[in-house]
Amino acid sequence: MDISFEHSGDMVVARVNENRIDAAVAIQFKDRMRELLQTAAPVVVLDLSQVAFLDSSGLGAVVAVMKLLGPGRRLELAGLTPGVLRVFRLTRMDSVFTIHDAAPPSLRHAG
Amino acid sequence: MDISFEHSGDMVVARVNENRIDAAVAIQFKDRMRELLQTAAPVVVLDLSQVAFLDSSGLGAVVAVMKLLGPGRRLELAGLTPGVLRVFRLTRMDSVFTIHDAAPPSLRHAG
Amino acid sequence: MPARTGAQPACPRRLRLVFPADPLAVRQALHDLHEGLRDCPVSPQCRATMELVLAEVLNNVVEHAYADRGGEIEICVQRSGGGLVCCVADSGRPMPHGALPPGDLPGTDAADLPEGGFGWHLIRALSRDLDYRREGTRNLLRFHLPAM
Amino acid sequence: MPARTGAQPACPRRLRLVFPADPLAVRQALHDLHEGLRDCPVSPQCRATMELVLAEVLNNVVEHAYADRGGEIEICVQRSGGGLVCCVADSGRPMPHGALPPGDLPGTDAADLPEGGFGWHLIRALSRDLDYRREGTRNLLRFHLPAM
Ligand SMILES: Nc1ncnc2c1ncn2[C@@H]1O[C@H](COP(=O)(O)OP(=O)(O)O)[C@@H](O)[C@H]1O
Ligand SMILES: Nc1ncnc2c1ncn2[C@@H]1O[C@H](COP(=O)(O)OP(=O)(O)O)[C@@H](O)[C@H]1O
Repeated sequence: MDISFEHSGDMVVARVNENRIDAAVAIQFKDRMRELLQTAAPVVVLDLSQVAFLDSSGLGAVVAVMKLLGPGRRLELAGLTPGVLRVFRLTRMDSVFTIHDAAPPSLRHAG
Repeated sequence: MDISFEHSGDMVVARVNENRIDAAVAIQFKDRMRELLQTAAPVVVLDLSQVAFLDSSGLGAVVAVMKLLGPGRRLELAGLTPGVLRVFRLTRMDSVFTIHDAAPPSLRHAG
Repeated sequence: MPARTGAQPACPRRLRLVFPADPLAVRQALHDLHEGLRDCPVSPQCRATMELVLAEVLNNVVEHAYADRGGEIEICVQRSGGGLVCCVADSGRPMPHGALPPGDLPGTDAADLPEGGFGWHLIRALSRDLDYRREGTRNLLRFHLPAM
Repeated sequence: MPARTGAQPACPRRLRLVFPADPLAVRQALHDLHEGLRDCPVSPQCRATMELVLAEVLNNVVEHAYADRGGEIEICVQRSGGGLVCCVADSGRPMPHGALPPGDLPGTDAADLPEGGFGWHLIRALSRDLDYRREGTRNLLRFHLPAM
């Protein structure tokens, strides 16, 4: 599970460099995020712009990561592709997360 | 197709960092080797120690690479796993290639 | 890809797959179906819906019907109008109470966010004419995906 | 892998797969069979032989019987003694002259080394009781892999 991290002020952007977050990798996704989140940044932006497919196992893993962060920190989502956004909408989880329209801010400057 | 190159005197060691050379990747293997072989080393050692499975498509690709080198240069094989060695034996291609018993010499010093 | 070099576009009348109840085999099956419909008059949206609904159905078969112990899964996909009819069969244990789960959405209470329980909601939201039967020792599921 | 967590070792009586004639689907099928026999009393050598022989058979079905145009392949593998009986069926074109290729080894003339033509030689060298039949529009191949 290839996830790259980029710090930018009090924010950290986690970019998932994979096509899919599905049942075959949901646990790996959670484990890898857990490792990477040892950092203390109060806001974590999950960049899903490379993820074309996410099923309910993947959704559950994203929720689990949010819970790992605990109450003092926030998980926000960015760069959702249409298929991924649809899963968040249909399950009402779009109301639980802050979802940014475009790629995460720190990458926007670069590109 | 992940193949890494390492120069050592007038020899170059090409290490195939993949589990399989099968019909799904035989063409990629050939293409990648063609690119990498622009170098002028007279002896090319193909390190197959990571390759657990090779079928006749993979064998054909290895032969094709040998032919790409032309008459002035030599392709030698090293680190054959039992399954790969069996395919070379059964097809008599073990008589066509120089096959080293162990990992390629340049790596032997390192390890 | 070496396959399909010089291939003629061809839309098969029907696609059938049999594979083990294992997450990576499920992934490959979804890929195979997606590719298998490539030359068919089925919209990309309909194919994407098929991939999601079948992923949910198959994940449940792997996790619940076979309880992660493995087994055989069979899928058929057939065109129907601009949409698709899908059938999934397994030999795992039957649905709880012999019927499909209701697929109610779990709550979104911030204090206790759900990490699962979305599967049947998604299946029901995206499919039509969902039909479950137990036949002998097999579970048979059938549904329609409308043209989109 | 999330699958098989808490799984009980179980050796299936028979393994069956149906998948498209495509190199990546072939690769997954070989993986599925290898894994499917994991808890069976079949030696690692016998499983490795199965993987190689079936790879050769299936590559030929993809390239020759279906001429890289795709189609459906069905495999059955059953234990027999300490060995295996394998069946492969496809709906591609028949074998040349309605019979199995002889599997003669191509020469190893240094001036003109062969890049193909090894497949049937390997299949014949490693299998027993090789049997080919054309039944209607299907090719049926059956062979035995001895215990090793
Ligand atoms: N194919 C199945 N066979 C047996 N039981 C199932 C099957 N699918 C679902 N179930 C049961 O229905 C419940 C709800 O399923 P679902 O909505 O997909 O949520 P989840 O799988 O995340 O728990 C499951 O927890 C399980 O108890
Ligand atoms: N399944 C098949 N259906 C039709 N023809 C086949 C099949 N398998 C092999 N052939 C024919 O037999 C020849 C020899 O096959 P093989 O020994 O595997 O070598 P290769 O596939 O490398 O040419 C092939 O070139 C092809 O003409």
